[in-house]
Amino acid sequence: MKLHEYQSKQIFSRYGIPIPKGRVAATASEARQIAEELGGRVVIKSQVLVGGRGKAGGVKLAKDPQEAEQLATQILGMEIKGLPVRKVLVDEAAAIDQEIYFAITNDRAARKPVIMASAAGGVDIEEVAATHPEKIIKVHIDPLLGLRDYQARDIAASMDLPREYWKDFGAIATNLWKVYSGTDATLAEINPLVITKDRRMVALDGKMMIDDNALFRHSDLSEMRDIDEEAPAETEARKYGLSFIKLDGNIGCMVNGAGLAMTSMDIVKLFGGEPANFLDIGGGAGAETVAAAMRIILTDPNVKAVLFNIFGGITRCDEVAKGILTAMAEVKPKVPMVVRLVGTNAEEGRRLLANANMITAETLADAAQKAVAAAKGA
Amino acid sequence: MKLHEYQSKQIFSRYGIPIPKGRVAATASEARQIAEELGGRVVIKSQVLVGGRGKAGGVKLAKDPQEAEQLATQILGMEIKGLPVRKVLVDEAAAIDQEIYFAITNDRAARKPVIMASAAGGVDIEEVAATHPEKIIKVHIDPLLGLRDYQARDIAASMDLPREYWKDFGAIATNLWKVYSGTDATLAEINPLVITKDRRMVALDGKMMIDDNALFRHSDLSEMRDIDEEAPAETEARKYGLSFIKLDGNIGCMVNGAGLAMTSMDIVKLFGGEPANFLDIGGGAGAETVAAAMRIILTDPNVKAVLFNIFGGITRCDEVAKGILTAMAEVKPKVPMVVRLVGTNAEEGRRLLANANMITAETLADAAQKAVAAAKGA
Amino acid sequence: MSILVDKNTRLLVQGITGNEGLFHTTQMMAYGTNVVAGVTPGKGGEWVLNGKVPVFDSVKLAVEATGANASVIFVPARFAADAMFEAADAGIPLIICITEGVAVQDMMRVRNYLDQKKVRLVGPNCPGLLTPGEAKVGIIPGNIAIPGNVGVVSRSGTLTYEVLYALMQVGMGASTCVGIGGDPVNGTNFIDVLDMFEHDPKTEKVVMIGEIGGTDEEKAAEFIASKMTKPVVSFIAGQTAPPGKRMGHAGAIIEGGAGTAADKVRALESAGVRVARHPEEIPSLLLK
Amino acid sequence: MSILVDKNTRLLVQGITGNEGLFHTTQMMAYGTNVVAGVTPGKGGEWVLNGKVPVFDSVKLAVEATGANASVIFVPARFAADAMFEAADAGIPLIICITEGVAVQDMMRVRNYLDQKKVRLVGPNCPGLLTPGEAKVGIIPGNIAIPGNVGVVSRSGTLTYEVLYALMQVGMGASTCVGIGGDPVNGTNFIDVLDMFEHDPKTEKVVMIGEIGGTDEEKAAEFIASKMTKPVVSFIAGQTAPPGKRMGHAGAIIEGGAGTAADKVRALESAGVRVARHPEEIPSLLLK
Repeated sequence: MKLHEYQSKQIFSRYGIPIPKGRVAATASEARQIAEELGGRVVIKSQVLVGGRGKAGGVKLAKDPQEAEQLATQILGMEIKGLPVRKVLVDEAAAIDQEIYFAITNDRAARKPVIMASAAGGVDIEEVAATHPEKIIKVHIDPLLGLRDYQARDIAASMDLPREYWKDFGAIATNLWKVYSGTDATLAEINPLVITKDRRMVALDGKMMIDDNALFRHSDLSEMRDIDEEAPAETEARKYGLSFIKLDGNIGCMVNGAGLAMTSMDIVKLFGGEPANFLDIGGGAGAETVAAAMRIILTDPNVKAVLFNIFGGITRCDEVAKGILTAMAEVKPKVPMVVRLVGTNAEEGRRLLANANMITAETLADAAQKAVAAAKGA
Repeated sequence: MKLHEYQSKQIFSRYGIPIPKGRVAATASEARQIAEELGGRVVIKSQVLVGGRGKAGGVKLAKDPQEAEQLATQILGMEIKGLPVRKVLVDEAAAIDQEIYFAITNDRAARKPVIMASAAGGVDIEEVAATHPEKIIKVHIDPLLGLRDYQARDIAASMDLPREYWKDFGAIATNLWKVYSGTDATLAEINPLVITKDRRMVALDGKMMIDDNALFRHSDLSEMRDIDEEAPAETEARKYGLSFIKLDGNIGCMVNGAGLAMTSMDIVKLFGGEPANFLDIGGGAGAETVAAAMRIILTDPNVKAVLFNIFGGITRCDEVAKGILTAMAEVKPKVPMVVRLVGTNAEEGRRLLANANMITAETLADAAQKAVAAAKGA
Repeated sequence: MSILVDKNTRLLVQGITGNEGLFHTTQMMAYGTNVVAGVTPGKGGEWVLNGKVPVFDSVKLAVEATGANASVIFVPARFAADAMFEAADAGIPLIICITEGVAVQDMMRVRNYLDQKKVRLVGPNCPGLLTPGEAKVGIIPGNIAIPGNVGVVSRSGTLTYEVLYALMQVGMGASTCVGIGGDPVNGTNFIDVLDMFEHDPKTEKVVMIGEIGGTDEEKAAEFIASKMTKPVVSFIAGQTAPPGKRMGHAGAIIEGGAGTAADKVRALESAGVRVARHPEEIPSLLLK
Repeated sequence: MSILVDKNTRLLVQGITGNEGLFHTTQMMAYGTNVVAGVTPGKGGEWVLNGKVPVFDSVKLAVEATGANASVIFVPARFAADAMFEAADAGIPLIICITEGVAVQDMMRVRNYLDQKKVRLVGPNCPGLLTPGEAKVGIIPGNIAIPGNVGVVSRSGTLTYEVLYALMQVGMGASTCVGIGGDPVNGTNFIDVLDMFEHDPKTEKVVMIGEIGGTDEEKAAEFIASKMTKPVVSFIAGQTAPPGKRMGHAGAIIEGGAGTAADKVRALESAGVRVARHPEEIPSLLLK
């Protein structure tokens, strides 16, 4: 789960990391009011869950409340990479001396948390990683031991951070570790962490991603999910424990298992079609879940055919078949449906579907080819 | 540092472990008032830092406030193993169904914390350990991982604790681990942990020892030290960073290094004397510390001779000599003094002491024999 | 011969009294797996599956009583890390965690702890192990594979079944099939299993099923090029997956341009691995 | 030959700019120890001891620059655990911690972590190591011992000096003297050192100085009886110590009737060890 900048910085602040004064606004007049409260120059920052806001014109400096209102009006009317801007963060403007990149994330290959830091902050870190990898310092953290003070000092020394800031930097590092481990983050990033002209260290921008699998122990964070920012079908799918990602093609896919779901998409493509979605109904899905999955697929008007590919293991083919029948009775689909059932209780499943008006297939390739043909014919 | 029962239980309660209602009282009328507040029967428990209070008559049951006052008067007038009772804990009386022993302590051989538990609680656990070791369950805790839920379950199952109490027991175990690790305890003991007739688990008695070396991070706990309970000389010694233990003999010992201090005591004994104390002036002790050490030794009226045994390493013999001279000028000791200086700056030290009226010695054995003779002659 | 599990496996099932635990224990026993005990805290002393399997309150008690030497975990995700720690502490040398949805920071702690104890973990979020004709540990359907000389290792569940099934259709069997799971931090990776297959006399050929995300396939390619003598055929799922999206598996995500299927296919082909365009091509590639 | 430290030791000093760090570094260098670097956070770039020793901000930076292969720690107690973790993380294989007063729970974490990394720790709360004529690492005065064939291992500081001094008085020298420290949880125990002495060709006899508390002397006795061929002479301090009192050293305490000097003497004598009544008897027992 991605968090907005303003949410990430709220969390930083709760853990003792200094952030600029500021608040989030949903309207231009709110933005003006916040600017009045803050006094002085403010930054108006669009709150959308994509990168590249700055380049897209979604971050502007306002010299007074009036300009803040104007710029907020303008930014709240924008779309950035297809996402409408619904909120802006109004922060006091900082006079910046130096910009640092500082983040903690998971290193899956090392199976440990890793600190990434660079004196070349404020820019796209992936660009720095590609062009100047030597400018990025990486330090692994033992997950059972946690971040130690000397690791922060090592980083400060390696970045040539002036000594007067080592103490502040050490505290920020310790606190960012607490953010990361306390929220089950997969990314806790400060970019830029700035040194201001009046010699303070401030987290000017923040980005956090939380491990969805750990949300059970963070009900406060779960509530931060901004469902405005995701496709409604994805929100709906999550309710049923389905893993769904909308794509641009016209062949709806309902598959059990993530690997098989990806493979089904790949084969559709291999045989000249375009998948409309990724959908994994998960292990052990019952009839109700399957029905929900089918409704979600069929709400996409692009879908011209649906491919069901079920290999029964935990999931029982007869349960899936029941779900399909339930959903068909309810949704009354107008597009052709290709079904392939193999594995646990497959025969029983096929028997249940015998009277439904469906195209059946034996192999993966066969099923994909039939779905592609059906979509073209429809 | 040992904590009183009432202090230990306050800490337990702070960490969520259920304790009986009650408060500590310094006078009998306070005890009466607490008994009135609690209503019903109460237990009056002497608060002294030694074991065996019950057998000594320091724990009594009172049926009403009047009896509480009587018994408190009686207990507050007692001495237990030489320690006067200055406070009593007045707790509501519990109707007990079962008594359990439950503690976390350090296993130095395993270099890990260890849980010790026994369904045979309420009695002296060392007695159980000696007579029925199979009744004590020991489970080690990984210090980097902490106590895990399944370890508590393992213990509950091994103790044949009825299932209905597993959840409460698990919570108490988790919280006692938090007590132990959160306070740098070397012992966090609940004995007995009781199951009451109304089916609650309550820590009826508690005992904690805190690692003196960790007190720098627990200023709140440092304040709990009850200096009334230790020899004034030991309190005074701690102020100067000296390690001092009063003994019953007549030869005062001032030595640098704990091992050498013990050895000096042992040799005094070997040659027929009795040491009056253990005193380690520590590594790198300066003149001021040495002077304080000498004052402490000489306040003991039993001391008939003093043995100085200094092997200069970090400690410099000339510094020790200066301290001795300073202290002698101030204290004007009337007992004979035997001095042995060896190692770093020993010659300079000996030169400084040449004019003081002291007996010098070359070897350990020589020094001890001279001190024993001097004490007998004095 | 085979790897990891066989007729000598004395299996413990953690979470045996749950729906999935019971269902799959039934299946495993029907397959012939020697299930010696189950664990469900609070249910010690009961017997399940018509009195065939004793239930214990803890893994330690179960191991003491039954000498279990492997454990398969079916507990809910929030209890899975503790279940793995518990099995490791009780001296179980092989843990197979089927549970999906374990928090990744939990897994980092578990993996680091298990490595200290030299405990082999397979999974989590995996279908488990199948040594056809000998033992089934986990949820791989037993009837879709026959004994044979092909070692199968995979990050995916149902996709693995497809491959076993496709092999069986042409009469090819598996020595052992190992589902290593789709999580970003797990216990056993491709190289571990490839190494075991390389040293297993029964295994003559290997199928490796990868997917997008991470760099394990690339590392496997290096290993295959430098250390393996047996032929390897592969398939990589996620050719059409969009970047930045988590494709069901927590580990299946293209991040910062890394972990694409194209990269992995290229690495494997450079290592001399034949990469199938789709799973049903695998049997014919194995015959070449 | 010798154990643990010798002329090839490239020593790093953690806490080099403190009073004790500076004083003892001067002493160590005067003895001929090869001190290659110091560490004091915030003072990297300075040089101490007349420009002879560079100071670094971290152990990692110091090791990268100087190839230090041992570290001696003089930092205050509250920073000692971190200093040990830091040295271990920087790849130092031998750490000697002189600092007294390290919290015992810190030490349990440190020891468990260092064991994972296979790092040898001596101390804390110890006088360090002395290989006469080769290297002095720690605070043992260099002028109280001469090279020789007696290995000395001790839980005590100044008591060790007494023994070295007593040996020197009769012309006997030490191969290496190891102060393992008086804390209840430390890095190296008697058995570790006895084993090293047993395998060190230069060492022909061993002196072991124990004290009350714990059971390390008893375990050492078992080890001596079963594994050692070289003669061992011992002394145990604390015959007159009262039970339940901590005799200066955090580890020197008789708890629950266990850890008495009498028990230890009995165990050692049963193992064929000659136990001296006082330290000055040791040389004559070694000659028997």
